[in-house]
Amino acid sequence: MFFYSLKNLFSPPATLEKGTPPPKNYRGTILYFEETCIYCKKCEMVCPPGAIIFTYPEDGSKKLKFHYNPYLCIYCGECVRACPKPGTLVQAETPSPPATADQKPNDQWFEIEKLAVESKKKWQEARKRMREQKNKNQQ
Amino acid sequence: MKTLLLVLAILAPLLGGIIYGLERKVKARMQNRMGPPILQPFYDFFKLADKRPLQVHSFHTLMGIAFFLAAWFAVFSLMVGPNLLVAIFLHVLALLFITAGGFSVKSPYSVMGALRELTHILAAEPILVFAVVGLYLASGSWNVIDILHSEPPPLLKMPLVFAVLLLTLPILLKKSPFDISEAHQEIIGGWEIEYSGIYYEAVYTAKWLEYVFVYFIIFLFGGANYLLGLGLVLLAFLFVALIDNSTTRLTIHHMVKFSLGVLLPLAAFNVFWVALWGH
Amino acid sequence: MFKFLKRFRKKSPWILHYNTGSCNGCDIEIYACLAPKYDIERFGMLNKGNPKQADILLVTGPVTKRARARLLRIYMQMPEPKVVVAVGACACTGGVFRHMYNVENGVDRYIPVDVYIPGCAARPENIIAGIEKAIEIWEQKSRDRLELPKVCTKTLDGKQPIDRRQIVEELVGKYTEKLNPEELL
Amino acid sequence: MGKKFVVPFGSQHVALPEPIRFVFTTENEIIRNVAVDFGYVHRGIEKACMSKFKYTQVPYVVARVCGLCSISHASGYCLAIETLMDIEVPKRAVYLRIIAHELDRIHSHLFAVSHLCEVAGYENLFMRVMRDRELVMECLEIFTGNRVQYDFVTIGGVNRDLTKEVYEELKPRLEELEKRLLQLKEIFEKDYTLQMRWKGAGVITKEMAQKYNAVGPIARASGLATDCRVEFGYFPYEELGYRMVLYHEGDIWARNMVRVDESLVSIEIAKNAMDNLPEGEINVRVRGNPNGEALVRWEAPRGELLYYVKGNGKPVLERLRIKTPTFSVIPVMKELYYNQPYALVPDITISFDPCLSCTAR
Amino acid sequence: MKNFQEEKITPDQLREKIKSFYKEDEWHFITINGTDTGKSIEVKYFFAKYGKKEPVYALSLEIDYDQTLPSITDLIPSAWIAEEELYDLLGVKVEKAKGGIFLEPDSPKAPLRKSFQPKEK
Ligand code: SF4
Ligand code: SF4
Ligand code: SF4
Ligand code: SF4
Ligand code: SF4
Ligand code: SF4
Ligand code: SF4
Ligand code: SF4
Repeated sequence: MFFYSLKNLFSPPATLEKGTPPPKNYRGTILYFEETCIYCKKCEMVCPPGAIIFTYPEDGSKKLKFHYNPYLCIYCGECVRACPKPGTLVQAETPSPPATADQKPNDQWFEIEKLAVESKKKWQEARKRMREQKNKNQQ
Repeated sequence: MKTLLLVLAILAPLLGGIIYGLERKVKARMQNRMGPPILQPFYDFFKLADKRPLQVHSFHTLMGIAFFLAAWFAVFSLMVGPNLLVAIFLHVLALLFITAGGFSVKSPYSVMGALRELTHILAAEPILVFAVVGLYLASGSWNVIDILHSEPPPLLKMPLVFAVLLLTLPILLKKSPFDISEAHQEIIGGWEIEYSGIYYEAVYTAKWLEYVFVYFIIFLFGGANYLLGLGLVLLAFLFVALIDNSTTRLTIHHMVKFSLGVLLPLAAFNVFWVALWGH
Repeated sequence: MFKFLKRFRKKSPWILHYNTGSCNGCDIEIYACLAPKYDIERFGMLNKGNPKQADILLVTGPVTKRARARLLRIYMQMPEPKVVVAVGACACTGGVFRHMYNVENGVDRYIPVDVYIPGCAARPENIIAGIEKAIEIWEQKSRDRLELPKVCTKTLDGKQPIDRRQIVEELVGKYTEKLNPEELL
Repeated sequence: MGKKFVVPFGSQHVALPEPIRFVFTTENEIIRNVAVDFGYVHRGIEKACMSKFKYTQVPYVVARVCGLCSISHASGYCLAIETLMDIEVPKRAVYLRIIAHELDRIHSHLFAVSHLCEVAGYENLFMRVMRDRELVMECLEIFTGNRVQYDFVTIGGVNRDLTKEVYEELKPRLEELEKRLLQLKEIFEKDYTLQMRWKGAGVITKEMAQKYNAVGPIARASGLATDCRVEFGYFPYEELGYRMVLYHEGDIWARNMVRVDESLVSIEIAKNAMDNLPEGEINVRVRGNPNGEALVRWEAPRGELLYYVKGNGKPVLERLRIKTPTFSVIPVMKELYYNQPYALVPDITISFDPCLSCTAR
Repeated sequence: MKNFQEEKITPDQLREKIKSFYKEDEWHFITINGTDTGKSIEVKYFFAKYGKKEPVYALSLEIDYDQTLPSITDLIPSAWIAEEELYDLLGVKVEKAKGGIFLEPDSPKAPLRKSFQPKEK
């Protein structure tokens, strides 16, 4: 070890430059492209921590709103594998950036979780109303 | 000469900080990494001054500050003061202060560190005394100025004492393998654990003063040949860094055995040899 | 005077690491940060195992019920100014452990968190980036701002011994009351 | 007779990456009594896997039981489910699992080794081992896409293939690592102060290991030949160059050496598996729900890992039981502390390479 | 598909049974597992042989929710930790177990029982 220490003293350090990017195929942030999504909610169902949540529109239409929390995501990639439409969910090769306190990643998510439950109820009611309307119209 | 030494003693904390910074850099490079900037200790110094201080109780704090002051006085009496022995005495006193501080709080790590520090004193100070006695025998005076004018350099008369002093450095400066009283991974710094903010600063800088104190004694072995003195200091510095980086921490028993069983007899042998037959 | 000293803060952040029930993944990444490849000492950071001398608290893990009192105690022992960095998904929001019966879903329910570092596990590069952000926030903080209520009123008569444990427990009680107990399940 | 002195160790301590709390009663720095609290990390994973998660999600959850051997947990669980449901895993997937698992073992062992150096106060060696460990971390990152949580294994196979490009990235790194590990081994064998500190310290005799049912490297350092890779026989380890590493001293040094030697064996296994990779699919589709019970003993880096699963024909399991290696060594660890000097506590603790996150789950 | 050998016994036979076959240098005691079946608690003791490629051997018994289970810590010294866990997480009354190794006062009691259902989110 004496020799090793001396040798190191005169050789360049092994320290990496700051900000070296991760290697190819790193499992980073999940990106969502709404155009191709068919709202099958498979991604929400498979996600272990529940980092993907859909909230429902109040008017009962099928266009759900996608929410993703990079501070809850465990970057397992299950959602990407589960998605039936390739290209809707893509896993980027860079990690998500750190957030500061004013972004409130946790508190906001509690609200979204609550919202998802509430909006689903409202949405179901709206759907029911729509169906009843339709039935009425048919009669 | 005298004024130069006075200035040096006043600037001792600064000097110590630079030595500490250099040491951290060299250590990092020996570990194959970049390491902090050399002025890092001073950044730490200013940062600590900016923290909100927490006090355990006033005696504890007082002991920390007393440690710093006594260490500084030790440096003064070494560089300008009358007598080398006084310097050693003050140095021991400084360590005793911090030990008392360590004992005065309830934290078990602190008490344990203080207990171990006592053993450190026991192991290292006798050798320091021998080193000073060696210097006295070589130059015929207890005074620094005389030692700094002595020809030939004391090193030639006291090679064994110098070698022993070199080997004691890890104990004195609390470096691996004998960093037992601090032992970051066991007792998280030992007696310094309960200090914080500006009070920790006193302890932190007092340690820099120890560097100056110890390296100046080494410098004295160069006698009138200042270049030789500087060379010795550089050698000692590198030696300590190398040892620190190439050994594990040993236990307190190893330390006492090594110091009192090997180092002390060697130093004593050299000193008595010179005292009895040297002239 | 303090303005002058403030400038040096960003050059000497001393970190303290506490694991509140993580899987170790993020902890070993913090250790990897100390190693030559990422060497955080080049930014002046030291791993101080001592809350009284630390400036940045790195917390990993979703805060289990047993760890929270200790977490609060460590947080209170750290002198101001200080910042807290939540490392990894589970420290930020609970991660996979969210809504399990013995965890509290993230560090920020107990102590104020300044920076959240995502990832499971957080990459060392990302941890360094997060700490840099934390240092920016740290520079803005004032040295006497107390972030938790000063709860110790027991010393008024100057005689009664201080039971820190009790203080912490009271504090935990205070903070748990504020949360909806049903949410904790 | 010295004064009795109570020293807490943990839960927050520099030598510990994880919260475990010991309270030692010492006498002149000699330990006379010890109490241990390892419940800081209890999160309730077993219950969550039995109520909240579907069985197909569980591999990603159990991987988070522990970051150091996430792949052991995921594979142990998947293997148990596959046995339960009679799924034949493609041979290529089996080999890929072996590679990932052995790389994971290297990373875990090297972390333990470096950590042991760190607590022994040998900072330079800590840095050196950590630097060399980065090689295997890079391998794992390139191979699976993350440095710690690989999420590589699923029920029925694996998630990623080992392409030619990846192979070319991995091979030179492993060879370099092997060279460096051999140098390291020499240091551990020769270094004087290390021997002084570790040899003869914290000795677990073979009898003690048997009495308290020690597992993994701790048992093998005491001369107790037990290894689930042989005893359970789930993978073709023998054909890939597996051999058991056995030391008989039972002290800290031996435990360290077992880890170093096993890393070398693991490199060999990984290289062999990489060179003889069979062609074919990497996973099969899984249908239906588990019904019945199965049990897997898996050799994680720290020793025997037990997965017991019981399904009842529903997507959510009826029982999932994880018995982790550290859970098994805590009794022997507690016994070992008596009459040791406090100065050795960090070394002894870390020489067990304790991982509490899986002990408490 | 079951891949281990199982032998059904009653709680009273447990100690006799273990005494009769358990030898320290031959058998490796793995752990104790408890499962709530909905009617009672099924407890399994797992053993393996050192160095042999044999299926794991399990002793299985069923006890009622409030029945006391005899301790085997004096026969197998490392069993205390598994017994404590059984007591803590499943609420099985094991002789001498004190509990509290994992759970805090405000954690749910005996969380692994079926009677405890965590809130679905
Ligand atoms: S990567 Fe995993 S955790 Fe993240 S959103 Fe997708 S499924 Fe959820
Ligand atoms: S799985 Fe894909 S298509 Fe389906 S909802 Fe999610 S993103 Fe849209
Ligand atoms: S994959 Fe096709 S059939 Fe299946 S849910 Fe999506 S749209 Fe429907
Ligand atoms: S850290 Fe330890 S010594 Fe300090 S107050 Fe807390 S319990 Fe007491
Ligand atoms: S964020 Fe993921 S890797 Fe980090 S501690 Fe939590 S579970 Fe482990
Ligand atoms: S009791 Fe008073 S003095 Fe003590 S910590 Fe609390 S507030 Fe501070
Ligand atoms: S014992 Fe440790 S390394 Fe092994 S599976 Fe458990 S957590 Fe992972
Ligand atoms: S011993 Fe357990 S907690 Fe520790 S690293 Fe291993 S699995 Fe994780």
